[in-house]
Amino acid sequence: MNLSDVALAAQTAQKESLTLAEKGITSAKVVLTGFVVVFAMLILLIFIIKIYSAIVQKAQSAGSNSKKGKKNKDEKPAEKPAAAPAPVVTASAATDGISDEVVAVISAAVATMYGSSEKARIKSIKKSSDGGRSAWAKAGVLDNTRPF
Amino acid sequence: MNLSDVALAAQTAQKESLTLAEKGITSAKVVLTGFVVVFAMLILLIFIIKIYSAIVQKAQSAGSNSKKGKKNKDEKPAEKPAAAPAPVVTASAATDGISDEVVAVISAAVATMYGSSEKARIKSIKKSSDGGRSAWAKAGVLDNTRPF
Amino acid sequence: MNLSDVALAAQTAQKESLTLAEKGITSAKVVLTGFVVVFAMLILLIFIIKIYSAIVQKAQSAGSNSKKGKKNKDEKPAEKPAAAPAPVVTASAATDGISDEVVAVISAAVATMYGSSEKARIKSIKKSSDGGRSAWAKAGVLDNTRPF
Amino acid sequence: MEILQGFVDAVVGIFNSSGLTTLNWQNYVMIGISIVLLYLAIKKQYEPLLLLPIAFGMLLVNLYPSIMSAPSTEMIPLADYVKDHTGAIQYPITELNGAEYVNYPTNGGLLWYLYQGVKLGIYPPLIFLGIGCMTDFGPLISNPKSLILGAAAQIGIFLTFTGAIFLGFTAAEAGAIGIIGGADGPTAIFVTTKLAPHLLGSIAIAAYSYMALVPIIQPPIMKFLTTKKERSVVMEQLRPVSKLEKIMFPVIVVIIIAIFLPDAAPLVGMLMLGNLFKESGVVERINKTAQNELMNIITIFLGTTVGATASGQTFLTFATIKIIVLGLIAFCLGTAFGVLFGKIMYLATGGKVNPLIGSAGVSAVPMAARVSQKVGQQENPGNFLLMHAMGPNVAGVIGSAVAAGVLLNVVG
Amino acid sequence: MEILQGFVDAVVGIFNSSGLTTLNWQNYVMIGISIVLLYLAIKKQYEPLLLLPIAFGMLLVNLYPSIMSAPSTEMIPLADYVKDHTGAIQYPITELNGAEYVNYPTNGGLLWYLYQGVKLGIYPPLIFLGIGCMTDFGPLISNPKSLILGAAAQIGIFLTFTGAIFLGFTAAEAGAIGIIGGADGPTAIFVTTKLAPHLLGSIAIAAYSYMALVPIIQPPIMKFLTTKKERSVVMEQLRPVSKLEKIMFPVIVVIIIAIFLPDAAPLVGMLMLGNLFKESGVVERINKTAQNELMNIITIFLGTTVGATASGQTFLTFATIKIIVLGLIAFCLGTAFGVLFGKIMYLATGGKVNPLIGSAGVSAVPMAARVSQKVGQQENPGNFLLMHAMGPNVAGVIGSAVAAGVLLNVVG
Amino acid sequence: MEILQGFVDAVVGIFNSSGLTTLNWQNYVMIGISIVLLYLAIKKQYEPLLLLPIAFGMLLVNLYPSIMSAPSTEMIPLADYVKDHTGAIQYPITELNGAEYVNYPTNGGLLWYLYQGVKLGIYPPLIFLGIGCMTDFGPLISNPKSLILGAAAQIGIFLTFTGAIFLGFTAAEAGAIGIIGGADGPTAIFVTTKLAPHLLGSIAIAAYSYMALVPIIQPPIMKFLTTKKERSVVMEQLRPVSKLEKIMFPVIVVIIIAIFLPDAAPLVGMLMLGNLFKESGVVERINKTAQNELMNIITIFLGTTVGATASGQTFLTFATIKIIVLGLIAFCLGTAFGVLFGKIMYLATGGKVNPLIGSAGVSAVPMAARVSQKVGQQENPGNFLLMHAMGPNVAGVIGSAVAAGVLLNVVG
Ligand code: NA
Ligand code: NA
Ligand code: NA
Repeated sequence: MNLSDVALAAQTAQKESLTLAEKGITSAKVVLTGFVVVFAMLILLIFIIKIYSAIVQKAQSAGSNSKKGKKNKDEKPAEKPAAAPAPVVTASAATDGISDEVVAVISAAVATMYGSSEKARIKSIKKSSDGGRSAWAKAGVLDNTRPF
Repeated sequence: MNLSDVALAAQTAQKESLTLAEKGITSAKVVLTGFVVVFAMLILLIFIIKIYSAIVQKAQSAGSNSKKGKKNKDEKPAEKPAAAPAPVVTASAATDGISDEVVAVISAAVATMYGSSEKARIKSIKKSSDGGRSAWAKAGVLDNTRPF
Repeated sequence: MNLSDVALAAQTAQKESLTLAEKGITSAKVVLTGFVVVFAMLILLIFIIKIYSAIVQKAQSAGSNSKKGKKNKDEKPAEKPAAAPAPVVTASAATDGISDEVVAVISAAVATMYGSSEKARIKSIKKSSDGGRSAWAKAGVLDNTRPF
Repeated sequence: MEILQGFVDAVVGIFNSSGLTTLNWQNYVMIGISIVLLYLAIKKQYEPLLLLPIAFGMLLVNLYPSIMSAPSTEMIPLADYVKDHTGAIQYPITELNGAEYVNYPTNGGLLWYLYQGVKLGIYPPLIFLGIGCMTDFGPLISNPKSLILGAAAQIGIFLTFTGAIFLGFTAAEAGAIGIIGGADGPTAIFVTTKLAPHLLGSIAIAAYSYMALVPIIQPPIMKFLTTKKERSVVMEQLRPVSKLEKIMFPVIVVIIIAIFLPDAAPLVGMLMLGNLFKESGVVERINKTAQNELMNIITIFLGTTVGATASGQTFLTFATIKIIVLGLIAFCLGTAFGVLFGKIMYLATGGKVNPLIGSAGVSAVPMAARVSQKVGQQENPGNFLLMHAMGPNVAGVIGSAVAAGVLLNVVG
Repeated sequence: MEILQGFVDAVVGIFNSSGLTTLNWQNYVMIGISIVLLYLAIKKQYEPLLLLPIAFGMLLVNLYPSIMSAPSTEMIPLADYVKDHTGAIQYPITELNGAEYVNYPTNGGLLWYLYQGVKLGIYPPLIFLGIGCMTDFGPLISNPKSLILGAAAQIGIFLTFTGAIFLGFTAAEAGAIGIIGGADGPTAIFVTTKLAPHLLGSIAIAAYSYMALVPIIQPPIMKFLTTKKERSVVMEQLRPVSKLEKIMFPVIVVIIIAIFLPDAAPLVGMLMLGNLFKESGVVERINKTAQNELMNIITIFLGTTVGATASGQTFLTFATIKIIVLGLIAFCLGTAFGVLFGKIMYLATGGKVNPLIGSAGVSAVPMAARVSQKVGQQENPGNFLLMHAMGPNVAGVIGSAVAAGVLLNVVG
Repeated sequence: MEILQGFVDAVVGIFNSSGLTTLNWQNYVMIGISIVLLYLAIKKQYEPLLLLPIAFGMLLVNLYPSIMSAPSTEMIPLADYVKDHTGAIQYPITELNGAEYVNYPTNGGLLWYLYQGVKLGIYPPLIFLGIGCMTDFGPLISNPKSLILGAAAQIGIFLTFTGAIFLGFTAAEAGAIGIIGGADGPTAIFVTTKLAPHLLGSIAIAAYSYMALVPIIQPPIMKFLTTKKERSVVMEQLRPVSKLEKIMFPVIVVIIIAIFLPDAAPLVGMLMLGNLFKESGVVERINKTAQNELMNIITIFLGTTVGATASGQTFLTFATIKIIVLGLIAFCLGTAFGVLFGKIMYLATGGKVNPLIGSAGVSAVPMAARVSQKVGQQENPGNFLLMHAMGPNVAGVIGSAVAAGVLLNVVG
């Protein structure tokens, strides 16, 4: 049975509806298949993630040991843990209790919005290391992702 | 007479154009219909707006009287008059020249725009006279143009 | 030979491929034509640019001489050299804080972007009560609505 | 020798397919007109957001008419095709009266594809979506009588219809021409694509030109029809409108208008959806996109392709001149009837309504309302009519859409 | 006299084509339902970004059904056509059984055109592109066992399939209904357009409604199935994940899933492309646009047109009620199985896993994870489960896509 | 028993339709290549904005070829259809030689729909629109002689054409291959879709790769062809260009080029429309959208779908290797002729022109200009050639478009 046939059949009076036994068999088949395949796929993913994660971690720790001090600058982006806390914000802009990141987030929107009509001078801003998205911005993103 | 016929007729030589009398009748008909229907519709809207406005206002004033002090926070957005003046901006921002926020605003945009490949600290940005694009921004634009 | 034919021919086994002589002739023809036409076009552009540039410059210098002091304001945008350095931003923005308008602009943008879910502290800016849009921002919106 | 011959042939081929041989005098005239329009858009800033793309589209189509060509399929007799080609035939073959033909396709021009959004009536409602996101109906809800002025200013549409009929246009064409008096770009384009697509270029250009000229066209009419005393009336402050009223407004209006005049539903529906985005306050993400990026993208496509309908052959006709004259008349009549009904309201309210706000009923948001403000201030510098004029102004948008619905129903 | 007759005819014509005569009771009921949904979207803020456009689309299509009409071509007998028209015939002519017919085209309605992106399966993957740009798979990479919970929560999909079969739905319909339990809007819409497009309105509305109700539906089930001790488990902090692991994740996942379940490739492919935009950090320009403007534009079109599939006649059927009940069951079963497998992991790990994070496996990102956090904190205010629940939460998105692939393959 | 049989059948069905049985070795090789390209895009940052989507599109199409499948209609004999289906027939029926067939439609793949913008020539001009908004032609207007260098660098295109012809490509294919030397992505794609669509994947990938490698490819050629003295030339400062000249430039250029070479009109027209948006200064709204959101959306669609044309069977051919070699030759020749004509200008001006700016004539804006700057500074650290090189650089964009017009006319 294929896609359009079903749609067709569904939209018209269903002359030949399934017997109770057929219903049972179809259902059991789909439940069983769904259960097995979904679990099989996701368990396969578990193993693959574990394997490649282990390889990456080993490679990176080996790399960072052997090259420490040499390629520090190069390695930094790859090593920096994404889930780590981000306490780095320098104090320059932070005297008033809002971190640079928060400031930047808010203001980014503004500037994006108002573009070059703005006349203010920018004194200093630093990009955060993990893709520029602070914890605060993450929360906002989550809020936006929600409805989809 | 319906849409496409007219278009068709219009685009070809109009063999049978209207007599003067027909023109007058058609015109009078359309003017009369248009006048009556447009006014009827908009006057209908007037009445409906008046009625629902009255109901809303009565409901809200009743609501705010009975619940005053209780649900104040809830009701506020609904009661707040839209046409009220907005004289509020406090002076705090004005003490330190340009607030960090403003600074951040602009630079955030820049960061948004030019992504993580950018490492420079922005010390000061000035609006250039030619279309609002500074030399610095131009460089950024060039970066973005590159891959196309 | 035209577009689709070629595509067609290309995608199928090319039964009748060109002889070496034909290849040479075709190539030479295309190289010669390409060379001549591309140079002809771009040299034509050189002359045209030179001519209109000269006219514009003469007209503008004549204009600015004859009208100097009169229509200064009008002429400025046209005369201002694009490549000139742009040292102009007055210090006013830095000394008197930020005008109310700038403040309003920024906050409007923030509100537009982050809506009411926003919890960040904005020190110097208060949300106007009617949907976050200040009088100044409204004027901007109107300006934008105008042409439609 | 053969090489040189090939070179000469190639250059001759380039020359023969160049505009120097394929363009006609109308195209060159249109190129001149488009440059004038570019000048007006850039130097005079007449509605540049629309006029600049329109003028450039006009320029492009007259330099290179194929940029608006529809995709086509040529029926080449099979024998001819096989003779000229090697390899398998990749196109469908049709048998017609015993002979076989290869269906040989050609792509359309760039602007033809982008134009489909105009032709199928998609772009104007989407622009209305963005406008809805930016429109504050507060002044109208606060003073619903403004709707009378928004209706009055549409009378010009129907009277101009009469004029167009007598100048020899068909009923459908006359309807499209009349709608210029609605002073509303997307409505004019929407109606014209349905009633008289062949006039789209002329009507769109007339509509946007007169909208740009509102500050020049309206004041003399307003002053001629009103007394100094009327123009000096200071109106009472509008009552504040609650958020709930503003949220209910788009829902109620779309229900009423879509039920009574279904032909206006796409325009009014999108306008009110946008307004609900704005007033609900719960969908800021899409509200912002609808009024900015989406509207800007559509504006670029709509402007450029509407301009590209004005190729020399279709634009340089006596009909265009008639349309330009009729459009001006429609505009003036709309203004005049707005002011006259303002006078009636002035009398009916015992002098509480300043008749100058009537002219804002033509729409042309927000320019017409500004003109009311400005003319009012010339009499009394302390008089602020702007917010009072915004009521008729946005009412005029609704009024034009209603008038469009009537025309589509009656002459469509 | 003739004028008056014409006027009366015109008004009668307007009346006859108005909704007053063309709409039926189902349309009016649907208008009421759409207003209720608007109320829920605006006042209660139930998924307003989708529910508001959906409700408005529903309103529009029931006020003016033609807004969703497909373009059509009428075959008018040539003689009839010529009788009514002057001028040359501009449309193709078809010969059929000896008689000639003019192929007379009519444009489709506005929302029909915008709906093609839903019908052809274009919008849902593009929304997944934007979601991918906003999703952090870090918690999942850090704790890949979360995938078991993301799989467990899909069991509800297949059990609901059984229920739907026994309630008389066809296998394909049952598949589309079951996917509501996936708690994933774009996946539900993608699957439904392929398996049972006639149920799209009901299924989409059920899916988004239950996603909005996650904070109400899930907690009782979670509490019923867990002990106080289980709910109090404090989990170990997640290990940090390197940037390289995050970059490799989307590439590896898309390869595995697209090879094994090609039907899921458009959804998973776009999700992972978006995620690669985000994690690579080298394409900020398009990353930003994909998750903002592009997604917002698609959201407007998708929401409005999905709502517009719910015309009275198709929506007000007994099937819709069954779908709503089955959807709720699917949701509850998904939650329950997620929690139960959480309990299994609790036992298997000797009490290191808090079973509350299992309910987040249904997806409904990030609301379901927040519910886990909140219910956990009710037992132990110092317990922060949010990041731990994000693992199963994003795993649920992948799980739903896999389940979709299975259904499309088995019953499609 | 029957259940188990059904389960086994279903799993076998999933396996049989999985990539494990449907993909061939070419697909797996391409998956590997796409991962290498992803690595180059992300780690080496070679044109990531284009290369990342291209590589991902290549990955997707080789994992799941149907993602690029065209919609199709199957002709099923009526009797067969009726046998397998219940209910009324919803599809058109065709009579063919006395037998009746049901026209049974299947949707196309996601990327096939998005690819239409490439195939129909819509995306490249729209990207040029955005580029026009970001391009400053000031340095070119200031020093129009730069156009000679912009012309010289196109010689590589035509010489490579010769090479391609002798390697056995058809004239049209050779034209598309040559255009790689134009170092201009949208132009290469635009020309290739018209002349040799089957080579699109190889040509696009070659073009973007070499553009990314400009800083590596050009310097040795530049140094080989110039003396130390020539490289040390310090050029005079450019004269300032007035706003009016900048506004007139796009209008004049589009008129000249569209008239003489209509085939280049879509590209040049959109480039100049964008530039007029920028220079006019009166349409900031649409200027900003054209160069940001619109261009980003198109970039995503164009990149992904161009990559998706590189399925294993079409890409892994000897032709691809030839294209890659020829593309490199085209690039090198372009650079060399630019520098050589720079030397001619050096001589003609008595040493006022630094020949290093000639290499910037290939386009690859602005990377090629930066390379000129960098190589110049190696001789004389105080020498700033950047703005001088921007003239030939933007001239190269115009030059490539002109060359494209010539090729489309002569071999198209
Ligand atoms: Na109006
Ligand atoms: Na799920
Ligand atoms: Na070039």
